[in-house]
Amino acid sequence: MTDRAEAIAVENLHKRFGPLEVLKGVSLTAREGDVIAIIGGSGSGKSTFLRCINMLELPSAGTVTIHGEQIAMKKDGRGGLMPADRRQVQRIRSRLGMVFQSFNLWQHMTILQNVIEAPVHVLGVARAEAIERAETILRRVGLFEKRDAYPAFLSGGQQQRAAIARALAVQPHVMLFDEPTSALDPELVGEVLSVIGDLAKEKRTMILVTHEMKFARNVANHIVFLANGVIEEQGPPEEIFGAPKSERLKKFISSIH
Amino acid sequence: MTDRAEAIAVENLHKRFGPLEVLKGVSLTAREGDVIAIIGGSGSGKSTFLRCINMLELPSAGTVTIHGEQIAMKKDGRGGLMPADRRQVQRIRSRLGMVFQSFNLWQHMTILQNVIEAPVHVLGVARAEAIERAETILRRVGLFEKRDAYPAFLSGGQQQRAAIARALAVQPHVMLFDEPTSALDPELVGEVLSVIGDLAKEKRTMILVTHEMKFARNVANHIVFLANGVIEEQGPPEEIFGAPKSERLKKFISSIH
Amino acid sequence: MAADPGTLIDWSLLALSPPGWGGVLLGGLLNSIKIAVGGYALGLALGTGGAFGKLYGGPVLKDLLEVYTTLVRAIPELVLILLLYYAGTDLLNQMLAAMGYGPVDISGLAAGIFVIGVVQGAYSTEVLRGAIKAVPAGQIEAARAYGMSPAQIMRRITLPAMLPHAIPGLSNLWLIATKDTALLAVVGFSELTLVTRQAAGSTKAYLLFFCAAGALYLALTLVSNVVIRIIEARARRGMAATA
Amino acid sequence: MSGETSTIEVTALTDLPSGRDLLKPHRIALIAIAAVMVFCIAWFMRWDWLPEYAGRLAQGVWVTLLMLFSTASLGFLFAVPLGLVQVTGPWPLKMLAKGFCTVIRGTPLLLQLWLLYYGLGSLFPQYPEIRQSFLWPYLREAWPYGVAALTISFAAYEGEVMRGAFAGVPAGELEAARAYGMSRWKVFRRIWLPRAVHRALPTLNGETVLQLKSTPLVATITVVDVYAVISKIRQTTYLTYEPLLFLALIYLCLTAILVVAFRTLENKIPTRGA
Amino acid sequence: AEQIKVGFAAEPYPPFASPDASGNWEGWEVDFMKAICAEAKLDCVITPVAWDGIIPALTTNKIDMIVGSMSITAERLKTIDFSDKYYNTPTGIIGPKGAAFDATPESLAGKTIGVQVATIHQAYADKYFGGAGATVKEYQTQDEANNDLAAGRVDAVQADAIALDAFLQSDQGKDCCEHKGNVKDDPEILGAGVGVGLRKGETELKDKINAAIKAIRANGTYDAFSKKYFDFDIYGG
Ligand SMILES: Nc1ncnc2c1ncn2[C@@H]1O[C@H](COP(=O)(O)OP(=O)(O)OP(=O)(O)O)[C@@H](O)[C@H]1O
Ligand SMILES: Nc1ncnc2c1ncn2[C@@H]1O[C@H](COP(=O)(O)OP(=O)(O)OP(=O)(O)O)[C@@H](O)[C@H]1O
Ligand SMILES: [Mg+2]
Ligand SMILES: [Mg+2]
Repeated sequence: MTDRAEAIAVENLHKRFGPLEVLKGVSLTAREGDVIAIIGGSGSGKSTFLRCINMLELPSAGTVTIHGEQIAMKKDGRGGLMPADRRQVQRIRSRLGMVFQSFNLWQHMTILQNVIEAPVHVLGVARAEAIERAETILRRVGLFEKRDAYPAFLSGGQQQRAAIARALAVQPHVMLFDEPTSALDPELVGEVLSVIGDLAKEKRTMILVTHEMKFARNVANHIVFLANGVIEEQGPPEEIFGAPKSERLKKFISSIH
Repeated sequence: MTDRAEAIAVENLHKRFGPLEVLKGVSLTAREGDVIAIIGGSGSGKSTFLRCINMLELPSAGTVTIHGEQIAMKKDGRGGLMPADRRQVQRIRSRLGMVFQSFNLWQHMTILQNVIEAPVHVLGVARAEAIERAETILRRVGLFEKRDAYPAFLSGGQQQRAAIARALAVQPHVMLFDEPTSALDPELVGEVLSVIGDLAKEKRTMILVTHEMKFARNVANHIVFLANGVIEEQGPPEEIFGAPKSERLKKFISSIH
Repeated sequence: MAADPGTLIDWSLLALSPPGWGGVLLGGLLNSIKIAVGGYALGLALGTGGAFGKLYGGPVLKDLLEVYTTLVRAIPELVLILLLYYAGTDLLNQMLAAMGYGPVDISGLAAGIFVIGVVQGAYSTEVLRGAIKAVPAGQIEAARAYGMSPAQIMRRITLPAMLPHAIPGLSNLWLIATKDTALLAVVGFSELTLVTRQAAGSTKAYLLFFCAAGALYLALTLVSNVVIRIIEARARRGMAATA
Repeated sequence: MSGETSTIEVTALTDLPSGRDLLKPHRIALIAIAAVMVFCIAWFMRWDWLPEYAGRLAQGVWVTLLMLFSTASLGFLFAVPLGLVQVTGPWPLKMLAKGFCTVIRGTPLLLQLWLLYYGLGSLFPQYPEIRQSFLWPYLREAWPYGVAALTISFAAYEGEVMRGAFAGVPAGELEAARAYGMSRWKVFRRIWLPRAVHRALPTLNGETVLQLKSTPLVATITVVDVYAVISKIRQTTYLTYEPLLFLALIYLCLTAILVVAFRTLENKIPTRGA
Repeated sequence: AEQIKVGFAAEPYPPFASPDASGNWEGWEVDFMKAICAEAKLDCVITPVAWDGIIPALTTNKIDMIVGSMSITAERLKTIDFSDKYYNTPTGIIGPKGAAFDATPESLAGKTIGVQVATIHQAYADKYFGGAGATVKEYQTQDEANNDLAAGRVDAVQADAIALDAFLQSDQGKDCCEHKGNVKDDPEILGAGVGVGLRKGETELKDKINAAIKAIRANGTYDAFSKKYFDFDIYGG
């Protein structure tokens, strides 16, 4: 397994909000094709960890390396870190496909415009080509008919699928999902999960924060259990769900079912 | 059972909205102390029936008699009926305590003001006496502490209990409840149901539309199943829930559980 | 007695060519529109800057803008117009003189646009600031997550996304701008209200001319309303029915 | 209607900048600069006329306030039926009210003022009946025209607000009132009206500030309010800036007082979710 | 030549200056201005300014001179400068036909007198009539004061006798009002005739204009255009 290239390597990541230390040294490596599910209680720092990977949240300490390129950081004078080179961050971000819990589709653009926005205006892909690629992707997530609709007129599940299409359109090295189904009605969850499941089958590198344990178990090849800002336990799904070692994880798993 | 006085008698009530005939001849008698639960699918006309009783909706045909006094109706010239004497309707309404699904408390008045409003300004009770009575009632529904709060600052369950207090304050002949718990979070439903349950124990005449079958079964002495604008089946709860006769009712009951 | 009642409905006074005053009124209307358009545009420019300054500027800039918007919104337009009309152009010339330029000739039109623009600027600052704040933070965060630069985010996301929120406020400001031009009458600028007053004074047909001017203003408002509705419908395309 | 109200809230000054954290370092510097400017203004400009006119200025402020409060309360009285009729009235009345609001809101107040005073006012004396009536001593004066114009204007703007407020009272609350046997009039008096006023209160604040800012227009028809007093000072002293600056200060204070007064009033009635 | 902006009060003030229906200004003072500008070879443009702000407009460079029937008074000389006088007129009082009063403070006590704001008449009325129990009502334009007299909203109007005459000859004035007499002179307030208002320190322009006034007086231009409007000598003594 270790012969695949490293897609993301996070080393000893710390993050504090004022007096509150949310992440207390988290390290994680995702190789190409890995599907990593991050689980943990509410407030355990899952979202924060994910957001630190693409610098939406600036880590207090630690390094993030994407596809071998480490994000250069410098001291910001107030005891934290900030990117040394904003351009680098923008470039790296442009190849990380982030899917938010609340979709965050741009409301003033149609679905198609949403999907081609980053390729055309950030990556500089030609418009015609971007549209062609976008249509392929939209067909895949079953939204081809809706390509000219505005987000406000779609159901939650459709919006989230559009958000996934938007992320796919930048041909991301890694896709990051932050609880992509928790803003959805139970009936709509299924359609989104099946799209993500398909992506997993293609061996796309993905890191997902999720509360859907059954889904995590089926789809991920590696589960990370965050608790109190550290990785309490990690391993293949069978071990984590089948034979949890730590007390915390045991309790967490029993509380879920 | 038939020796008790008639509180409400509805005869052959019809109601149409334009081309849609919602009630197709419904007759129902409630004697003093009766607790009648009306059940039925969505759109079957339950709310419409309840609203026709106090003329919030004007019936297209049929009569309504409250405590022996029949509401005089006349033709309105467009094929419907209208009250012959607006005063009579106002007088009769003033002794029917209606509790709405969405509470409909008056937002610009405190809870106490809400409760004394109708006694003082409609029934002409002296203010001091009304306040005294209101406080007794508020104590009963457990809202005495909140009497000077404005509705917007109460939880849904508290608001609905305040609405019940408001209805009780007019010393109603009959209390009408239209799905009094369906706008509430599951946790709040209990407190409202227990207040209604207490009222039922006192043998207060009540007609309630509800979706809470278990509650209807425990509290009502008579269940009416409305379907397609007619009473498909009625009887004591044991019969209705234990041995439903009509296919519709059977299906309805099985779909509920 | 005094005035001949016939003059009250002497429509020939409104004829477009002299001795009718219609042409003068239309000229005044044109001047009013020019000032309203100019002042509104200037106000929008000031407002855009002001809104971004208030949201993202440094503490000093924020405070100065707060002072600006508070003062302008607390002092009657009439007083502001007098102050700005005299002081604004005077200051400009003194500044130019201090920098070694000769005084510039500030036309009444330019002064009027300047005055209305400064007043409108304060209002648009508030309208635009509110609109920008109404753009969900997630939308901007998503843009950052896809690697857009701050300038790109502003151009591609923030500005177009705030438009539907800003349009009701901005359209009201436009209507206010058209009516505020009337206040320039008190400094003697030949806009619609002043020429109306002159025409009325010269002919003594006060009612006729004031009503005619009222009709012109009203027509301007109604036409604006139609245009606004069209623009609004376009800008709200992406928004669900209620928002 | 939501656009309507929100604009008033956004454009009118209904809230003063908070004084919290007043003493951040940069603020101290700014305050110092402001103090120096005030000092320069006080020292280098001419203020010797102030004592001489103090009495008349006070009188003028009084007239301004009188104008404001009389027209705002009168206007509000008209605004209620204007708003109500637009929500429930029979269509001729509805159209009439709507037309009235559109016309008044679509034309400048200055023009309306002049139309009333110079236009209508110069017609009256042509009718001996009016000239001989008991009203004539009032019709000769300027202030009734000012009051009328400002009242009409306030009624039109506030009428629009009341329309929204009436329409916004949840139907269920009115239905509940009917369900308890209230007559139509009682429903209106006890529930609909107070509830609508309650809803309109925050907007009323903005409208009143706007109304204060409209009052100086009456000076153009010879009413001697504070603006007129300052104009007179400008003309007798030939000072360009000082009287205007002082006038701005006066209005600034009046607005601040108004805003604070409304804030305290509003805080008395809880408005959450209303 | 350099452009000179000549400030006119933006209001009808017949027979001196009033805008006509095509937006042009006409009247005695317009002719006068054209004559001196031609004489002094100045490129003059008429710039209408609100009367009550005409002096600030001059001092803040919005206009370069005032031709507005502005009397030369000591008070104004504190702020601006004047050319030599170019006409002079007594100050008159008019009132409704048949009303029994004349131009003395005693007979005007208790009456309302309309004057134009920021004029010598306002100052005079304040001092002599206001002090003696009359109410002085200030109008932004003379025209409005006259109109209110016709409308019965003031009892009397004080202004330049010539301007008042023009009003009395108009349709409106003919029916309603009559001359009640001229007020007692007070040169301190009423000044020494009407001059062209100029910014202080602009002596070059002032000299040019004074020379021009002299010249048109001497060569008959002044009398020529004056005859169109008046059948007496408006220059006065
Ligand atoms: N911007 C912030 N400022 C201060 N505290 C924050 C901020 N963002 C997150 N936190 C705190 O950090 C902790 C971890 O938050 P985070 O959102 O990462 O949790 P999570 O594991 O994603 O929880 P959930 O499952 O509820 O989404 C929480 O206590 C939260 O309150
Ligand atoms: N004012 C109205 N105008 C037209 N149709 C109406 C009106 N009120 C109710 N209806 C229709 O009458 C039918 C019965 O409505 P009603 O509200 O009585 O049903 P219900 O049994 O209370 O249903 P639910 O359980 O959903 O509350 C529905 O089809 C509804 O659409
Ligand atoms: Mg989270
Ligand atoms: Mg119902």
